[in-house]
Amino acid sequence: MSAYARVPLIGLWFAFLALPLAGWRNSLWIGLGCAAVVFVVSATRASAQTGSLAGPAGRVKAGLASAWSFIEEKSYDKRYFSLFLLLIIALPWTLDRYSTDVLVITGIYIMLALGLNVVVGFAGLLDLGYVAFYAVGAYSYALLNSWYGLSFWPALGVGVACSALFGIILGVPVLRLRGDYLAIVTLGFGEIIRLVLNNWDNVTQGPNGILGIGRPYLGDMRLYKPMHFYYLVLLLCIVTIFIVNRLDKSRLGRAWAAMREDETVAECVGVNIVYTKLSAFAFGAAWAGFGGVVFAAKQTFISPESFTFFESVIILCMVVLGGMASIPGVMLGAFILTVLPEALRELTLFRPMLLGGAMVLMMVLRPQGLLQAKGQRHHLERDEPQSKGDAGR
Amino acid sequence: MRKKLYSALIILTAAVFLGSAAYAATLKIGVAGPLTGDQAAFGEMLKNGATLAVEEWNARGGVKVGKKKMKVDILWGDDRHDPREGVSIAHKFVNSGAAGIVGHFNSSVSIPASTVYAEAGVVQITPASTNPKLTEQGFSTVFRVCGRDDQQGEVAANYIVDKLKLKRIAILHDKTTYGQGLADETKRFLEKRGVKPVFYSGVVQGDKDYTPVLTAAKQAKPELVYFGGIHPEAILLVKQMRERLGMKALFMSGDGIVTEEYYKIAGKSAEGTLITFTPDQTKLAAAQSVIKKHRKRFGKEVGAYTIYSYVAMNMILNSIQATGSTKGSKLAAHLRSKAWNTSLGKLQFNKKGDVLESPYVLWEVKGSKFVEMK
Amino acid sequence: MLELRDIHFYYGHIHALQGVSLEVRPGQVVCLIGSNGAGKSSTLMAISGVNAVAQGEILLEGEAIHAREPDDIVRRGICQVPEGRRIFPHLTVLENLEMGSFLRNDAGGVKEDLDYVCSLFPVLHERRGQRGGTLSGGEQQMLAIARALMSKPRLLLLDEPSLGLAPRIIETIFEVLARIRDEGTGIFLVEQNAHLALNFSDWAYVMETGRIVMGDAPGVLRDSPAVREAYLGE
Amino acid sequence: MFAQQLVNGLVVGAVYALIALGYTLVYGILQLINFAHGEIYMIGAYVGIAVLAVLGTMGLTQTSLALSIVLVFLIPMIYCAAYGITLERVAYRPLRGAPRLSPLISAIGMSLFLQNYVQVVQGARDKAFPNLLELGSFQLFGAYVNGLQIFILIIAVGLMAALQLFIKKTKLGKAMRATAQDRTMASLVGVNVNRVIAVTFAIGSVLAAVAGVMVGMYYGIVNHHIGFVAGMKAFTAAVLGGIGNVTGAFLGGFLLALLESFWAGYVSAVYKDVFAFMVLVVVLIFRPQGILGGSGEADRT
Repeated sequence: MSAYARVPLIGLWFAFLALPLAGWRNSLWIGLGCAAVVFVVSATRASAQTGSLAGPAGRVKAGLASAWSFIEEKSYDKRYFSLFLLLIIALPWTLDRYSTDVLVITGIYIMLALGLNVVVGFAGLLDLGYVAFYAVGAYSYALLNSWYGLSFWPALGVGVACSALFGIILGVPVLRLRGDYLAIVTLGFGEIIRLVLNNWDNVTQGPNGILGIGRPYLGDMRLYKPMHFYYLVLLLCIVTIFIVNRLDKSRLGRAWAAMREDETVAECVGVNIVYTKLSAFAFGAAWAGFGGVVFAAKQTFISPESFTFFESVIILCMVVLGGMASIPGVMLGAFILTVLPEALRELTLFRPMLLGGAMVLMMVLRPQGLLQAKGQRHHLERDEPQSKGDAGR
Repeated sequence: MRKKLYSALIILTAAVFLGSAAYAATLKIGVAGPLTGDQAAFGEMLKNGATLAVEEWNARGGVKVGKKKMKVDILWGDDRHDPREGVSIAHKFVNSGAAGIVGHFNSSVSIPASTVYAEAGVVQITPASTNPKLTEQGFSTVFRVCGRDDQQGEVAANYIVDKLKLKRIAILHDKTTYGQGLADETKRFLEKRGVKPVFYSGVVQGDKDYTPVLTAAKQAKPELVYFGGIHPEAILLVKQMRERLGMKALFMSGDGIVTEEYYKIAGKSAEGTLITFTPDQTKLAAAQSVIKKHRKRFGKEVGAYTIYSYVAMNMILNSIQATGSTKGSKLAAHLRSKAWNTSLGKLQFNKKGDVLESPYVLWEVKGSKFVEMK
Repeated sequence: MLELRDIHFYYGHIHALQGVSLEVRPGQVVCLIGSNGAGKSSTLMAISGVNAVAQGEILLEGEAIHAREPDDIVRRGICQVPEGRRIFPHLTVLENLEMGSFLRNDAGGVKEDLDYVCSLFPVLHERRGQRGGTLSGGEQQMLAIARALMSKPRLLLLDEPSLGLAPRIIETIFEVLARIRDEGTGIFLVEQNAHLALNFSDWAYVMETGRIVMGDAPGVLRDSPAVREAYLGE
Repeated sequence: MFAQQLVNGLVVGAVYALIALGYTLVYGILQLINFAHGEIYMIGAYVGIAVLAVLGTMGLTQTSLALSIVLVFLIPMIYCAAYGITLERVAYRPLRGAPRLSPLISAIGMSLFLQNYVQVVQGARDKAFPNLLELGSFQLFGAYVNGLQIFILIIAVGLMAALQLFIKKTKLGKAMRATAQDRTMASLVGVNVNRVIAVTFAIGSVLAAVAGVMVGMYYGIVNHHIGFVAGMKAFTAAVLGGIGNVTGAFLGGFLLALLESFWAGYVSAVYKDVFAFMVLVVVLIFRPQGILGGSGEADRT
């Protein structure tokens, strides 16, 4: 009962917090909303604690659990996979231009999220400046195209190489750093690159960005419609998924996993930390570069505004929301975080707020993400003893 | 069980896209700008102007296309002055069958979005994007009813050289497409007139403390500080010049600082600020009816870009009625074909899609108000 | 005085305590022996309220305390000297001792007890201005015990007080512990050094893989062949 | 110019220092980068505006200036403390004991949430912070010095001294230091660790609130994204001084601001932030313990 007694108190508390900023009327609603949420959570907890699944909350929970369990189940069925692939291929013919465009963006984000997943999910290195490599890829194509007329396909290779090189250049000095410090340094690098792009007018045109970037050609066909890009991105996504999947299962993938779990122990069993870390940075960055080149070709215009810290956060969210280190999870995360905001365009104002709230909730309630990677059961769960001071009740 | 995952994905995809497919037999015009976010004030001006125009047309029964009268529907696009959002919205507009576009507000958004509109053959009239590049791209369907930064820079430079007869000019800008563009044009015309700025620098947009760069500028002993940018930075700059560093130099800027916040927040420090801006619309005979309607409909005075947005919307709808078509090429030809009598007075487009006459004059802040100078 | 009934505790996914039951009677010294990883420290941390017990109950004079916060348990008179001493390294010796009396509000009594623990361990008085991290291992152990005494506990929990110390220092420490015992403070001692523990205590428990396997008078255990072989190295 | 840049830098430094203290206190005790700390500072400025609006309608700003000034600082301090405590309770406490990535992501989420919450309820446009203190200015070694600048410096230094005293001398301050050094051990001597952590967040937030109100008074303009940049700078300052070290954070704040000020004045205004981030990166790579990391251990919270 005491769990319910605090419900109105919590409501009052949040209403009090909101008062000076939101005005008394909104505060009232905020208070009521918070109280309602706390009430629902306590009710669910209570029924979960009694262990009975008979109550309505229990039933909902049981239903959700079974729903997740069959989404999480990963036995491979070839027939369904080919059907799905077929549908994906046919999709743009049933969709309009705008929706296809959204899917193209989704595809680019899938590549980016999978790339970041290599760094964060596989190797356990929190990178908050990932967008810098995306920018490097995009600018390398934009600049080479506008100066030397380099066309898309070779630029794809050059962009990837540039980004990977940057990954290594930035990776070397941070080899010794771990955890939070690494996160902050990468954040700093990300901001430095954006600010340099914004200020180096002679080369990057500064805030004006680069206009009229060339479209790719396939033979004589100029690729400019969203549908063209859809297939281009689809192809690149499949390549990405294939390679990332192979990487995960390779020797290098195992070295990353070992480093993620415990750097010192990994070093003791013979993992070359320098090589392993740098390769994670380089691979992650390479995919960002990949995405960047495609992005530049699709937009035909890029400016530093597209490569802010917020973008890094969004990509990180995709990885975290979907399920760190799980390839389908990360793809699902990228899909949800690009398609949902488009569908909820009317809620533009609330989007970043909801995103922030979702990040917190996700960490508190389901830190392993929507889809959990195999063999990752412990990566994001508590390994420490259940201690009272830390339990947060 | 992977099939469940896929089927869930498929259903999700389908559900999301089915919602957006509804069509109706109305005439759709897209209006886009920063409707939310820190520049929402400008977005609101665009919104109100366009709304006013459309409501007038609909009250008259709609736009006559061929034989049929069609009601006008506005598609709103909130680009939050983000270029990528702008492109996304452009696709959305084109896809929803927009017959014309009023927007966007910021040059940095209008320019990339114009590629999408041009490729799809949709007419775009911006009420506010002043960067020359927009119409220099060579798209035949892109127009603007406002002026260009180079016109504005020329007016500013001429005023400094001819009227003020000043030699020591410091130029600052906020490193945005608009701000730097404006500052560079002013610098170019000043140099053309033989005045080389004694100080030139960017400042970081969103920063709060500009005293370091102003201190450096002060060393150059400028008689006038010219700033290319928008009001939040202008407020801080002028306040810090006067209150922190005791700088007496004149302060001059462009149309980006024309909001009531400027003189309200900067207070005393803002007095005497010089601004290049379009002539006082409230004194234009042609604009009076719009101003009155606006006051009645929205309960407040028109903003700097409200009438531009109103005019742009009217031009598109007029052209549709006149040509009986929604085809971009036809509308563009019609828009170029004549001199328009608008609420802003006579307007005519040149080949590029810019208005023929430079619309800029000088204003100053006097007694906590913007006043047009004689 | 203190009773544990069927305590279960999980360390992540590991079932670290699998139904521990034991009892400490007033005025007794009770010891718990067992090999590394048997769950001795987990038991102490459960008593101190740091480890959240999954099942079972801990009673202090008949009152259940297993759901209470650590500070509440200290307030009730149970204080622990944890394994590895855990001196606050950047606080001075004096500040460390003051932290021991954190919950007390009787300034006069605290002053008295400060003098008392300094009389027990004169070296602490000499080093009172020095930072805790600069003390030697033996001095740190003395400081840890002194710090715990500053809370005026009725029951002192000691986790491996002899670990890594020279025999002479161990001797000093156990002399002081004997004095504390004689002054009426209960002691619950966890030790790997079974000889030392059995000699010092009135009752002893043997722990293996999360369970209590034996509990008897020290003399009886000393004669048990299993204990002799496993813990006394004979 | 040198004297003027010194003055410019000192005022910004006071703000950085006050915010940096919050980062350092929380990091000291939880080893967590409280990303949302900058937003608390921003909320402090907004609450200050709200208080001024209420005082204005009551006419108190005219009749009793001293009381108004006290209230304009006091009420945001109380509110920010409440926000800080709630933040810890909601976003960090449930994650104690989780892998380090989780609270960091939660912190970023909270920062995003608070910033945009303020945007939603207060609007995205710049808000004016009414001028309360009309203080004159004078010239010193060729530099313009404003009364408000001196006021800000005095408050910052005073608060810093008060904080040092609190941490060194009081029981709660000692408990904070003990908790920072060994959380479990602190609970074993009877410290209520959760309460100490809450107090730490409250203190950090109170200092941020003061910084927020001061910035509002000084610049006269506030918006919802001032927290992010200021937070990053203050964090850099905390790292520069040696994170976890109170004196270090304070010195780091002034040092960073002065470096920035001179860089912007003598080298390049647009590369100012690049320079600040460079400082952060270089310090983290070559001296992660910061300038005072080696010697100032006694100061560690």
